[in-house]
Amino acid sequence: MSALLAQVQAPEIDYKELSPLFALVGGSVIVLMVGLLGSRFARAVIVPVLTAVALLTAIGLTIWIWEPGNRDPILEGALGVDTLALGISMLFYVAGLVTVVLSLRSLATEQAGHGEYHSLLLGSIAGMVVLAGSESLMTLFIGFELLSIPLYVLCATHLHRRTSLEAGLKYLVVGSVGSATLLYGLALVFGATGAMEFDAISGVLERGEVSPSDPLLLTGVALCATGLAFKASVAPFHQWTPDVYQGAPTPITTFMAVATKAAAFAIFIRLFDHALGWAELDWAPALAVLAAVTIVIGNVGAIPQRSVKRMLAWSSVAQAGYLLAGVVVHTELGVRATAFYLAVYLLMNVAAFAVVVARERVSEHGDDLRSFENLGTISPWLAWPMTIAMLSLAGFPATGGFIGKFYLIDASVAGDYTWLGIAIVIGSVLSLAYYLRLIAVMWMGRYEVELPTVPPRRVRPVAGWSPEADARAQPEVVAVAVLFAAATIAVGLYPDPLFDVARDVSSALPNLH
Amino acid sequence: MTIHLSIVLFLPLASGLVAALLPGRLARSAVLAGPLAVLAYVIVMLFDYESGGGLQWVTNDEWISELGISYKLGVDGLNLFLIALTAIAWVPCTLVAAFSVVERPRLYFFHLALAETAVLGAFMAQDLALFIVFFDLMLVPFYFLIGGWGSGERVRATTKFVIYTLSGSLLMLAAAIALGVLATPDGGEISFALSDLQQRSIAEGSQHWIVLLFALAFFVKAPLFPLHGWVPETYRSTSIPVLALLSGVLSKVGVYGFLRIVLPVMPDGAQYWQELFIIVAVFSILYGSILAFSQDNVRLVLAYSSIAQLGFIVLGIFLFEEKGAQGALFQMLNHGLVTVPLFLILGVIAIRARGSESLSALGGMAFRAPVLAGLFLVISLATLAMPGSGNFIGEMLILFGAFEDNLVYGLVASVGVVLAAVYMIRLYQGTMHGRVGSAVESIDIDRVNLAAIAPLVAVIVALGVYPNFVIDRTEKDVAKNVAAAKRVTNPEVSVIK
Amino acid sequence: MSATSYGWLVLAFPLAGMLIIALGWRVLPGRLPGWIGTAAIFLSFLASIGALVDLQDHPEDERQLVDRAWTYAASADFSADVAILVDPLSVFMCLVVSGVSFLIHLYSVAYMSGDRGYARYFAYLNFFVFSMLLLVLAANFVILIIGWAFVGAASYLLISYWYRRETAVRAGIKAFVINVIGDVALVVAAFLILDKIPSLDFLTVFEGAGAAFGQNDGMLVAACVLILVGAFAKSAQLPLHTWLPDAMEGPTPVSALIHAATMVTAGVYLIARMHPLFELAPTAADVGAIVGCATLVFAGTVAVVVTDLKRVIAYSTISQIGYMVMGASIAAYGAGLFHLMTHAFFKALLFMGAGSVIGAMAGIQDMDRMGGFRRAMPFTFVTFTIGALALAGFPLTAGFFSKDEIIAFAINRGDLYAVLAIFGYIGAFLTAFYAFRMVFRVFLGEAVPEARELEGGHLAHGDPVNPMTGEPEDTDVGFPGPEHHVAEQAWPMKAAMGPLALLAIVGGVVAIPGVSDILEKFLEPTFEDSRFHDTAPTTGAEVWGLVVGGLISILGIGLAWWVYVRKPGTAARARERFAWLHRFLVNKWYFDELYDAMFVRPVATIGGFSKRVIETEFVQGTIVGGATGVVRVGSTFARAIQTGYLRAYALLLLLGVAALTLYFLLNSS
Amino acid sequence: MDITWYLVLSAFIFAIGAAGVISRRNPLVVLLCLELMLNAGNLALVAFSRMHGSEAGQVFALIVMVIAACEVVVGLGIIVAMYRNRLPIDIDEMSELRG
Repeated sequence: MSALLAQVQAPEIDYKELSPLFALVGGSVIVLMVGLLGSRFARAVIVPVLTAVALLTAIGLTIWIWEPGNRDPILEGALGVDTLALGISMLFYVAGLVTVVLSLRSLATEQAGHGEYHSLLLGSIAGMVVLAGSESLMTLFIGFELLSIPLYVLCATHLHRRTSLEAGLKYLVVGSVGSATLLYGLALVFGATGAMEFDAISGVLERGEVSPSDPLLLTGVALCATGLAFKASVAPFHQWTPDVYQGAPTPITTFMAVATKAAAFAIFIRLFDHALGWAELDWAPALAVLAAVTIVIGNVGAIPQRSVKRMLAWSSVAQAGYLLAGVVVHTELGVRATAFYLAVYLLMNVAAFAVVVARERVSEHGDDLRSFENLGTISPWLAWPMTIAMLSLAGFPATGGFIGKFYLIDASVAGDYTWLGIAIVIGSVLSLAYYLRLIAVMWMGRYEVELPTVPPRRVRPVAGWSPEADARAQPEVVAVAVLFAAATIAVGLYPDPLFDVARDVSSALPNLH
Repeated sequence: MTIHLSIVLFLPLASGLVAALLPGRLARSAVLAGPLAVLAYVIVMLFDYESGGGLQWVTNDEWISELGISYKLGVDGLNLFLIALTAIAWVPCTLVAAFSVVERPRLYFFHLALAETAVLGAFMAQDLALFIVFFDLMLVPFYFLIGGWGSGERVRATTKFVIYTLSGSLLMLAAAIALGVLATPDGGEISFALSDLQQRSIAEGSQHWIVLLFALAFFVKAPLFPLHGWVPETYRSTSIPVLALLSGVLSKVGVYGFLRIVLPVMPDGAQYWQELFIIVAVFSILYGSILAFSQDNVRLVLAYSSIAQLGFIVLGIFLFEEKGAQGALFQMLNHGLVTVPLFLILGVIAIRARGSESLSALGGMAFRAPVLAGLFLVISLATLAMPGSGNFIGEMLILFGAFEDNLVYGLVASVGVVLAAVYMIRLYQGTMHGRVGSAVESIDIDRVNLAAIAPLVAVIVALGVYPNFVIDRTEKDVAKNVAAAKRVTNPEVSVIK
Repeated sequence: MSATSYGWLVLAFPLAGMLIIALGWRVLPGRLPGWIGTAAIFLSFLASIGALVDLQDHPEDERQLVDRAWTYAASADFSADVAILVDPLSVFMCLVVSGVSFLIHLYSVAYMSGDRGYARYFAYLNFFVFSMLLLVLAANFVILIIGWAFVGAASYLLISYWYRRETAVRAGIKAFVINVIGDVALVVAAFLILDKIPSLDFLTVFEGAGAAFGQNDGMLVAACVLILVGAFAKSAQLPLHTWLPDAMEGPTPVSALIHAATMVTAGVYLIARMHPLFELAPTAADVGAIVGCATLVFAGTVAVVVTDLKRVIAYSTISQIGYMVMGASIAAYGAGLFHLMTHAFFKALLFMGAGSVIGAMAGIQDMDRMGGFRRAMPFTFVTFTIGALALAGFPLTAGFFSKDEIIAFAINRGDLYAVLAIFGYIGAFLTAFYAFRMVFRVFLGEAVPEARELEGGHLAHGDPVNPMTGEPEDTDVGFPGPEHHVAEQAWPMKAAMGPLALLAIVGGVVAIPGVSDILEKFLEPTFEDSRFHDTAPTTGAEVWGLVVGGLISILGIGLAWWVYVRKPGTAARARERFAWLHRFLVNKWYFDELYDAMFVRPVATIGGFSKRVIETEFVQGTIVGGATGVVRVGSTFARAIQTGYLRAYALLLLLGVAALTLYFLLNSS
Repeated sequence: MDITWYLVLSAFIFAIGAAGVISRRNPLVVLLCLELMLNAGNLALVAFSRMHGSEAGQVFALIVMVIAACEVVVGLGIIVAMYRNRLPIDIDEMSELRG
């Protein structure tokens, strides 16, 4: 019936709700145009400024349309513009802004062309917004691809560096396999339920028209889970993460690390906690196991790393495990915890990556541990943010990371997944091994810290020493680092505002217990 | 509802921040100002304190309502003297540090001050989550202090120390959250305030593993056998003032947790493990003592001796009986009071022995250093619980409690007392008496260290003369906190009550 | 002023003396510390007399006065005050202790004057006296134990007073540890009593004992035996005697004061103080009696062969205390304490004499190298001989009355105790023999070079060496000073030895059977509740006992004369003849070796084992190493699958898909 | 005609594509195989939409085609860049990042 109506009348479009999206897309187009201008000034200055403006506009609009509570999706139920979508997309915008700032002196922008670079960035963000808001299988896939394809390109924007290209190609191929799997999964879900909209799917399940244990549905769910797990770099679909993070230009790595993960978990929450909520008993245990595996793999993988980017990549795998716990429990508390942790995760990772950006431009060791030796004495303004980020990632008190982990464990225990809470704790213990090592390298001198032995045939650290960017003066990078480190502490001491946001976000979802 | 405790709590941190910003010379005085002010404040509290008056100077504010964590501080008999110990111990250690640290002094002072705030917080906290926050926060400054200003394999040592301790306390975190969640009645707001947790009860089954995880954390911190793997390296490579605090004060936080949290909140769980923990404690007493006198390095002698001492304390606590617990609490104070000066003196000795810290190379130090020898003598005698010292009363109470519980434990523990005499006298003679060691240059104690150590010795003597000053102020609250566990262990008492 | 306030004064003076000397050591010039110390003790002696006088004013049944200063520690049923008990017994002890101490301080002022640690010496000595008085005045177990441990510490400090001497240091730790064992035993005993009678105050306990414990109640016997252990440790009775001979490493006045006259007799005081308990637990009392008896014989046999002058006296001390312990244990309290007092006199005297002889020998203590000091040091000769006579129990000397009163009492109680009495006489014979063995070998016979030099009027000078090991020393702090002024020259030493000699002769007058029973009467209030008044021997029996004892001592002295003066060389021949016996005795019955094998070595071995094996293998290896090992394996694996080959990643991804799908399907259906 | 056969076929195609991605070393061929996998998805979608009698699936399929095209383009772009940098056109050679 609805299909019949669709033929006769076009879906009415709610411009207000879509305004942030318009801002992004429009911005992306304009930036691309400006990028074509001849003057260096236009390219190197106006383009980033415009990008920032677009993002800030998006932020403004998002705040304008902010409205907690469970709201009907727009566009014939294709796109949800609720606080879950809006709240998470805030993270994308912030991540985008950070990326713009970190890219100011980056080689990538030079080689790929400012316009293209930034327009792709905005496009990817737009994709994330769609993904985070998607209320139907179709929008889900569109968003998914819209976010991925620009990233494939962005990873490869160090056009003259082999590893960058390698990263791009690996991400593209493995990513496409992932999305193909996802697509197939979506197809099966559609086939099983005969519905595209999440509301409809959950309705079908609720009314029991399709039993949750219908093999077609389950296979579909499994494939979807794989696809999303891939994007969130959940083990055993994590393998692209270290390579791509290490190979990609560091600003892009930052963006991927924080934004992509946020998007992936947003859709994780939507699909599983909303659409498939009634099939919880089928998927929750499996995801719980995945979470535990991810926590362990991610942490043990990070321990022997010397490249800090790579180490952070592995750690981000581990963090994915923690976050997944919040999804698994399928409770409002869980959703809140996940959202909260995503925000904290952004703060601390941005601080860390910013320092990496600053260092790898200066030191001939690139992002190798050795280029952080005695940072505490060389430049405390970089050492402190890094230290705080590491402590927060390790979950020391008075940092956001502590509260975040506390929240997640709280959620897991309350959701009868106490063992998952213990797993998170054990993960954090393992993670000390590498977080503390980095701190030690920075503060306790080079000769006493035991660095992991470099394995044979290991490539020299990537992206060291880029004379094009006048490396030594990069106030904006330091500023980012300090700002976000400070924010990490602030959240650790006074998390209430963030909690309110998290509460709004969780309020968007119905039928959570 | 007062702000006093918050002031005491954050004074050191404030002074540390100030010190970190001031130029070197001023930094010294600034960093001393904090601990001194705290000490003054605490002394006033000691006499202002109304014994048996329950929690006093309570501060209770919402902190993270979402998680049920409140910023609740309070002082009662249980933590009054541990706070005092912290305040007392930090002054001499800061003093000595202020005059000995040359490399990046301001950073050092900052961490030292932060550490004091964290420890004070852990002792003052009346909210489980808050306690854990401070409990873990302590590790940060100590991580830097050990790794940044230690000696030898310091990074390895500090990493091991932190990982060891944190693996314990993170498990405790999980357990604590579980406790909070399970204790929350349906529809009730989650809360970690100890007062609430005491009213709410949780199923005995889950108490078992929760208590176990708590105990793991506390035993690692204490440390007790066999969780003392971090001890030797850490003790070897930590700088003296920090080590004094680590061994004298930090080790008490964990065992304090037993009295403050485990016994009152989870009596059944505690009772379930009582036998095992007592055995662990007693074994630690013997093991620590025996190893203490097979060590050649003076630091390690004290390291293992403190394992034995903490064994006594845990023994006292897990008797679930007033005398034992009272003795344990008193012993926490005493052990802290003797350990700090002991380490400071070892520092003095090492300087005079060209850094050598092995008994075989030391000896005859008393030759030209009578004052040093005198101070060391008093402290050593107190450490081996010489009757007439506070330590003796502490151990006597613990022993009496142990005898009542089970004569065997008591007798084994008494063997520990004898062994203590052996290794402490061995330590004293090995450094002070005998032929003057080859590398030893006997010079009497310098002014700074004298100013740091002499007052502590005075306090030790004072406690020996009038121990009841402490017991009188702590007795009622100790009784209150062991009451629940006691009732669980021997129900007929509860029938009477 | 009341008796109790005198009691506090008794404690206050030595304490003050100690503090003044200890804190003012830098500013006090020359011998001043010595005089301050001596004065303090003298005042304390006067205070004791004050207490005595005041006590006599009270009626018989009100002569047990307790005074509380402040609550020391009170938790649950455990409660102890800082309180003193002033009764005839404690006053008696105060008089003996402070009196003898005063004389020995006086002696030390001169004897130690050459020493570089002068002030420290007197600080320690005053501290000792304070502790000893605290011990005897204590009104409850806690204070008693404190005093008990303090005297132990003081003795430790004074034994290793010359702390750069390895031998002295080793002797010190030995004494200290054995004393701590005693302390712990007392603590346990205190608990066993507190467990039944909810109090630690002596008087309350004594009153409640009868109600709380039945005759020979197991717990009480255990408690009393533990009390005995404490007493044995302090009074160097079997099997805890080994520290005392080594304690002779300390300066001679210290040996005189602590290791002869006062501290070592604390055990006797303790038993006397605890007599109400012991009378309820006769078994324990018998243990005490038997051990005391065994000790007195054992020590006597060793004293006969040892050649180190001070160690001979040390063993004789052990043996004499054996008499006292036996006496106190068989309820001959008066006699035991009587012997304690007389022994304090003559034994202190003997040590002082020995001190001046050793001084004359420039530190040498071996009797084999002495001889003929008769003419060189007439004063010492006379006083020393008097001491020896008293020790040997020569008729009409102090020792004669006290020792034989104990034995007479034993005989009178019959059966088992009669047997003990016989051993007592054997011991007496040995005593007489070795006492004069000393006199004859040191003062009679061929004059050694040192003696002749002294007759020439000046002192023998040897290079400072350790008399035990012979290793060279200097005369700075931590070693003996350049020269210890010997008797004939320093008046304070004579002033100290004179009165003691007098007392050693006439000290007996306080209790002569049939003539005077001052002591008995005086101590009456403390022991009135004793159930053994009737068993006290009649005057007649006592007289008989005295006669026998007198004869035996004369026999012993005679034998010594025959062996060492009449037919010199007999001793050597005997040694040839009974070589095995001699070796056994000279090695002190191999007690040290035994303990070394039984305790010291095993503990050391365990320590080494746990250090090498448990620490490294288990704590580090298994726990730490195990955990890190697992992690390391894990990370190696994680790296291994991270091959870098795109196709491998795709493969793993698809495998993951397959696995996940499979899981879902299996779970559902 | 029963839906099953469509599914079987699509699954078959998906498998072929996957096998290709795993086995082939030439990036171009790999891209082709990716196309196969996506189109397997499309086939399933179309089949299902027929089954349920709604066009949604078909619309989806159309969109997917577009997206697939984009992916290929990006892929080709990267390959060209590799070629420009004189890198061997062989994915097994692109294994510098590892461990």
